[in-house]
Amino acid sequence: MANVQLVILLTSVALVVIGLYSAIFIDNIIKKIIGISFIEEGVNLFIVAIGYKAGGVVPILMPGMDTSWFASNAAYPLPFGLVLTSIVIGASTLAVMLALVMVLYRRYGTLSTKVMLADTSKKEEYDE
Amino acid sequence: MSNTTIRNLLAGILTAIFSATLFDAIFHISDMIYPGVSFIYNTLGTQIAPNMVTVVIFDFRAYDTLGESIILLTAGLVVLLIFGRGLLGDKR
Amino acid sequence: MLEIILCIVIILSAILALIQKDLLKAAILTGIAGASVAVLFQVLLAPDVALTQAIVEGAIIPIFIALAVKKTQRSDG
Amino acid sequence: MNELIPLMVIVPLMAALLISAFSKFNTVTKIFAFVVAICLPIIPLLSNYGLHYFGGYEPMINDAVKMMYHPAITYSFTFLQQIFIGAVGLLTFLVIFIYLTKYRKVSGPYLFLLFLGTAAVTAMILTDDIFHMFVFFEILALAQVGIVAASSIDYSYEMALKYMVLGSIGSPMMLLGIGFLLALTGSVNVTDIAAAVHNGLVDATSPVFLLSLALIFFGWLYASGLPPFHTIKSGIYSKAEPHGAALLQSFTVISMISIVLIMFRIYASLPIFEVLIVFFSILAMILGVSLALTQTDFRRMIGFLAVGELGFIGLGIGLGTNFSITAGLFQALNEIVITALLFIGFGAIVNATNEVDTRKLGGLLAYHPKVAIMLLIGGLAMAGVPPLSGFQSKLMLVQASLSCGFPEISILAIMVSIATFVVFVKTYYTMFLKPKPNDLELEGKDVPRAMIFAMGVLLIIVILLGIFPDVVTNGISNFVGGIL
Repeated sequence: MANVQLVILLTSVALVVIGLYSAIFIDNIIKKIIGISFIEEGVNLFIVAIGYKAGGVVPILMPGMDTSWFASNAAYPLPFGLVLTSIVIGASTLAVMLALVMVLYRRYGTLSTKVMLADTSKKEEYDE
Repeated sequence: MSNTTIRNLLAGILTAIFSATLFDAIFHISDMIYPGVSFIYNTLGTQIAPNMVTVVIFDFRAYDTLGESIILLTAGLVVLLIFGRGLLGDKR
Repeated sequence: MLEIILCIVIILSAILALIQKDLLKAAILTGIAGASVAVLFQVLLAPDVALTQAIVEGAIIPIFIALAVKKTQRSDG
Repeated sequence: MNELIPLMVIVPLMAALLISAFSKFNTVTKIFAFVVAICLPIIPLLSNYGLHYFGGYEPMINDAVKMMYHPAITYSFTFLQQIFIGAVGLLTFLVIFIYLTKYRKVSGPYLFLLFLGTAAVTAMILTDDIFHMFVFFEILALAQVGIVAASSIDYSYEMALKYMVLGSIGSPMMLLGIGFLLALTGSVNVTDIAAAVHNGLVDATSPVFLLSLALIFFGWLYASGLPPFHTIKSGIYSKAEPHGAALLQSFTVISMISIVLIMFRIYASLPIFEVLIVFFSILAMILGVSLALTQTDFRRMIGFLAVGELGFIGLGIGLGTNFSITAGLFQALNEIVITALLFIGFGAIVNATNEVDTRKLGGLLAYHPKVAIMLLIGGLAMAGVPPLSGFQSKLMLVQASLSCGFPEISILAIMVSIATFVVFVKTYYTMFLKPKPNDLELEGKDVPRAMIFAMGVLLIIVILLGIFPDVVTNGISNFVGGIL
């Protein structure tokens, strides 16, 4: 049986790398944003995997559980709490980016980053 | 054109080095994890509420949760702003 | 065994989403990856986080992306 | 009155929420925003120094390893926090005053974003908790994007999207670094992490610890706009309204020093940390000044000069002695004030002429003498001419680098100062002294009084800090002695 935590940590880093690759090299802006969402997902998965405890229990005190047994066997709750916050942060930034893309599409009629986000100083000279 | 090719190549090499480092670090980290303050939460939190995660996000770190809700609100407002509501004053 | 299958599903759907020509399909694949990550959170003993993740990354973000795709253009990779 | 510490964040936050909810009532909103803005610099002056534990959870001893742990978020308020929060509060007041007098009808969301940015940087510099800092860092990023997008200047949306995409790569990287630190030490409190590192609980030479440094450092580079992010940072300054840009650069400076102080407390034992900071700072100084030389848009020029000045701050912190860090932090304070002065002054010119290209301007001295003189003093202060405040901090930096045994760095710093002076004087000459081009209409256009007032206030601070630097440096030096 493979080490669950190690497998999941590797998956999370793979997600980060895939997302980073797409955010740097793919030209289509919506795919860039999808890649960014993968980076965020990977980081969240990484932090949750830190909180995992092999052979542990969910950090919820069920009726009838002994508190000292619970304290030494439950998974670590701090990373879980942090991730709950960071999921919402990721979704919010994503929504703002998509809104900007929708408005800019009306102006340029394309999703290509090279056209949409070209160096603005060059663009101004071109307009003149 | 060659300028962008060089830049892409450089970015590719940097990304490759970075991912290799990241994977290398992961192999080390799985036996270096230290519970630290989380263990205290599991000890203390049982006196407050049965679910430790809610104890963390609504008691010990409630201020983060306030920040989270502010972010949600800000994102909503900024999206409305981008679609043209409340742009700066007289210019429109 | 479940977690290994899920990991493979996540990575495959992430890669497929990025090489897809149809952006709507890419959005759906993003949702699949997000939902699988939610199941992984359940495996990692974090049911609260799994619930949030399933709603946010599994449903809301794909809907946002699909909305953006509908307002812009569907094809082009 | 230690209870006032959380109020420094809560007051602007609540003001932001109330204003956005009741922005229909124009006059009430204006009065309310003005009153809250006046309170912002006053609260830190009234508050006592000390620590604030949220939820009343005092630090406790862990029996297993006999070490202190902070279970809840902690705010620490010392002289350093007081002076920076006071400075950004004063600047927010001036900016909101300019904004309220400039437009007859106020925009609720824009005021919301201005207050929110202030609240976010205040929380960032107060907090002793690295994840809490990350949350407010994200709020700050969104607020900056909103301020840029609201300005309705050409290409502001493109710049906002660019900034957002880079930010969404930079800030998850920082979160990943925080995750590594959390895995190694089991805590997100900076004091706990630093104690764990110094007590040998964490192997400081392990690659994981180094990687966490690299990731947080990357996030810091993005937050402070050092290379490779210098073009985007100066870009967002030029795409915001001038008074907004004055506030945005203060946000940048404060997020920069709050992150770098946290990094310093955790990683100071690693020699590579200081080398990295000094390297990127020198790069920022050289790139900032040389790119500023080629600009024709004067807002962009000031943006690049501001990036170059950030390099001086990083240099002071990277050298790592008590004197040099004091110099760097003093330079940060000066930069907030001086760059705000320059942005507001050049904003007044934009207001009066509707033109941002230096080649199409000229002969403004006869039409706007007050603005011209104040801008000249501000530019001289930025370049480091005695007896203004920029001179004092740059002198301290040069002395610090000499006493650390790096005469090359001090020579470089002097050369960059001279180059800053040249760039500024060149732009100033073409805008104010050169004969007026024929097609430039200047008659009957006036500079708003609020802008003159704001520049006057900032100018007084510049001159006072230049004559009496000890008022600030002694307190900062005490603070630095505490973290070394």
